[in-house]
Amino acid sequence: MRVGFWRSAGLIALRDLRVEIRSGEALTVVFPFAVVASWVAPLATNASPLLLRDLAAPVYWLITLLFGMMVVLRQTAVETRAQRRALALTGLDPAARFAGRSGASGLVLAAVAGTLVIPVIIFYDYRPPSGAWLMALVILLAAAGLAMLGTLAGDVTIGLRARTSLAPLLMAPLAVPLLMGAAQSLESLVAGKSIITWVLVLVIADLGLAAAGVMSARALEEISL
Amino acid sequence: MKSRRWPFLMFVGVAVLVAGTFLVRNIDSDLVYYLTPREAVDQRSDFPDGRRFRLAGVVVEGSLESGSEPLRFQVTDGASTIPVVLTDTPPLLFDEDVNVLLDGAWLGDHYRADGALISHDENYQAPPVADDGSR
Amino acid sequence: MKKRLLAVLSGVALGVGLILAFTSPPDLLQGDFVRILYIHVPSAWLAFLAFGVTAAGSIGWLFTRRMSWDRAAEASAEIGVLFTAIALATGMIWGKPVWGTYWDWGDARLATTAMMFFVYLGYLALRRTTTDPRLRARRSSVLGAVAVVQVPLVYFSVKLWRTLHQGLTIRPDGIQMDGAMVAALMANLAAFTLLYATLLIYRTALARIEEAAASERAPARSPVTVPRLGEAEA
Amino acid sequence: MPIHSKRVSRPPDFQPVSSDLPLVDLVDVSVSLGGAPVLSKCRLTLDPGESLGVAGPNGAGKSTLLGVVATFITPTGGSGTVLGALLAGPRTPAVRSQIGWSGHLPALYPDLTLGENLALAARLTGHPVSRGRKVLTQVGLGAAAGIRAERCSNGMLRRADLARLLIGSPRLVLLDEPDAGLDQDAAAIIDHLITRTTRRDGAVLCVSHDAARLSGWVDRVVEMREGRIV
Repeated sequence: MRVGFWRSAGLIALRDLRVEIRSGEALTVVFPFAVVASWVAPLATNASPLLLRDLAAPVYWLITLLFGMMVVLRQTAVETRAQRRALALTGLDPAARFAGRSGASGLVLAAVAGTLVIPVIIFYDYRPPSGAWLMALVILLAAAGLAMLGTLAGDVTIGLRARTSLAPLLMAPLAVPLLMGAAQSLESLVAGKSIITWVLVLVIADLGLAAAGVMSARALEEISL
Repeated sequence: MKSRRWPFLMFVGVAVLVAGTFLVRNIDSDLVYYLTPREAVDQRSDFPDGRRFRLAGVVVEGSLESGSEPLRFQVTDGASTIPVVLTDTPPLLFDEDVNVLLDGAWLGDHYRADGALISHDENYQAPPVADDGSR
Repeated sequence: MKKRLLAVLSGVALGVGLILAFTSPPDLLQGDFVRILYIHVPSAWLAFLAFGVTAAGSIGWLFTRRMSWDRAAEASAEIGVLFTAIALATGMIWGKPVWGTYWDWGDARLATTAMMFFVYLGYLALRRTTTDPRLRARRSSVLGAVAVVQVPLVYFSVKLWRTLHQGLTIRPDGIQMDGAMVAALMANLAAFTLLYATLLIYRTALARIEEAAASERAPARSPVTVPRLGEAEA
Repeated sequence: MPIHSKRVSRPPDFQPVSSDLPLVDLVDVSVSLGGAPVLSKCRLTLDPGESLGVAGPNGAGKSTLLGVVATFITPTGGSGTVLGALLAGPRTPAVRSQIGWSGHLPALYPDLTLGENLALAARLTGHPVSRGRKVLTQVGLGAAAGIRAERCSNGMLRRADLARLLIGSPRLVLLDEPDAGLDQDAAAIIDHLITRTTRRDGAVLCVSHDAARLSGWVDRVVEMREGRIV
């Protein structure tokens, strides 16, 4: 009576999404906080409108990274050891758990990042590129990568008191390829150039993270029990 | 446990290899850390006056106008040569026949730079030995 | 005893390296500034070597669960971070007079090296947070095994992208360098490698002592005893 | 990307451990944390149909022992098998689905209702959602299925946590202070769980500080002191 990989991953993702919707932390806390951050930056620098427009994309991705980490790491923070142990005893494949948790975090993160485009357009007079679905694809790929990275960083630091600062420290430098891929593809999109190269960077980073997550799932589960 | 993962990992490995080779060939032209004089001339229409880009080349021997303020010289990559006006003070080792990396934009027929860096190549040479054996 | 011999040997080698660094000819273009190369390049090489050993130690631990693998991984990572910092610092010091700047944001070699530095700093921070050696090994071995993918990226960055940083001097088609300079560089590379071996051996020995001391300090009996409420009040 | 293809090489999950082989067999198992011994040279055998209680004061290592048997904690010394699989061996994860465990903190998600909690546990083990509802009714929480776990009393949470173990029929049931916070009616759940398991040739390991309480549930009680079974 074993449950298949994708099915159990789906169940875990569903659980995380349900918890997220119930607690509403991403929507009512993290997102407003991100909007405030995007509003504070121009206020503090008193930059000219032209400079602001140039700043829009980097600020957007920086905020997405920082607040994305909050969203993703929260997911691992709320799980207790008893819950993880009970989950392991259902015979759940640790890799399926990784997939499910990353999937749910990725969706929440993509939603937050997607909505954050609006305040950036308002505050920075940002002109988004015309290919809206391409932009959505880029955001989705970046969100998936950040989610997997965050799940990994969260699992490595599970149960540590210093985890709230340690996990971002581990995560931020490794997020560089993702941020570069995402920022450069949007820039190329605005400039009307082909974005295939940078989308590929994102895809490779995502695949690499997926492989790392699947391979290390067993070893990381050991820590969490 | 491991045996059923390997098709997935193989797939990832192959995908990364294929995409990686593609990237190595393309990422350079996309990232545009700098343009060579030839590329700058070819892509003149993409970079209107005032649109910043970096330009790298060799300072043409004999082109450096001594005493001029701002500094005027020409850079080349062998294929194209561009006249440059540099408004900033140049680095210590700035001279004719060195590789420079300039920060600036087109202005009419010349490149107006407000920053210059020297880039060395990977070749190291000792100074020629004089006839009397001293360097 | 062997440890001490190695230490003496690397000390002598460093001395020879230093003498060669100062007696080798100046560069035609850079003049005496080129001498910083004899610290910069060996430091960078040690960083690559050290992180490679960290990865090997991590993977070794994951397969064998023998603590000596983990100790080697940790010691090597510490040395690697130290020498990455030296490579970055000497690079910046060298960059100012020679390039005209300490740091350039567009340069892929600089960016990837800094990223590598921060990731291994995180690795060391992760180790600091756990005191139990086995738990510590479990946590850090995953990161140690994964993080090594950056090493080839840093090394080949000058080949993959256009950089301000010069390309590879030592290439399959020959060494692009004056003979006396090559001798000085090779001497320093060898000396630094010996230094690495010395530091690694001493650091792993120290880690072994630390672990033994920690288990000696640990209470041999249960920390919970019968409450003695009457005594406290009397 | 077939991460998961049908596994042919994998042994069946409900491997018939032959009835004369012990379900749990620990030989001189030791666990130390940061150099301090928590368990030292524990020997423990559990045969099919057997129920064993472990009594001892706080800090004696009871929960650690339970964690070792549940495959959560890797022993630092000694060896042993659980359901035929070597401890910390490659097959330990495969036997996990046959182990039922209830720790001293309930493993429920506060943001989910009791019904959703049990439904998740049921679906992850391949049971229909209705199974979750059924076991909740069994432990007397049928009317509480719609209440979020964070709003439930400690006793309700304990009942719901024990209901998890009723979803399937684990061959090995591990209980850590199961009666904490339970009323007289609810204590019968533990009784039911234990007799159900032993009658099906499973085994039960129950840990408590209260030896007298234990002897009411299990066949045999051993005592633990300072990490040793005495």
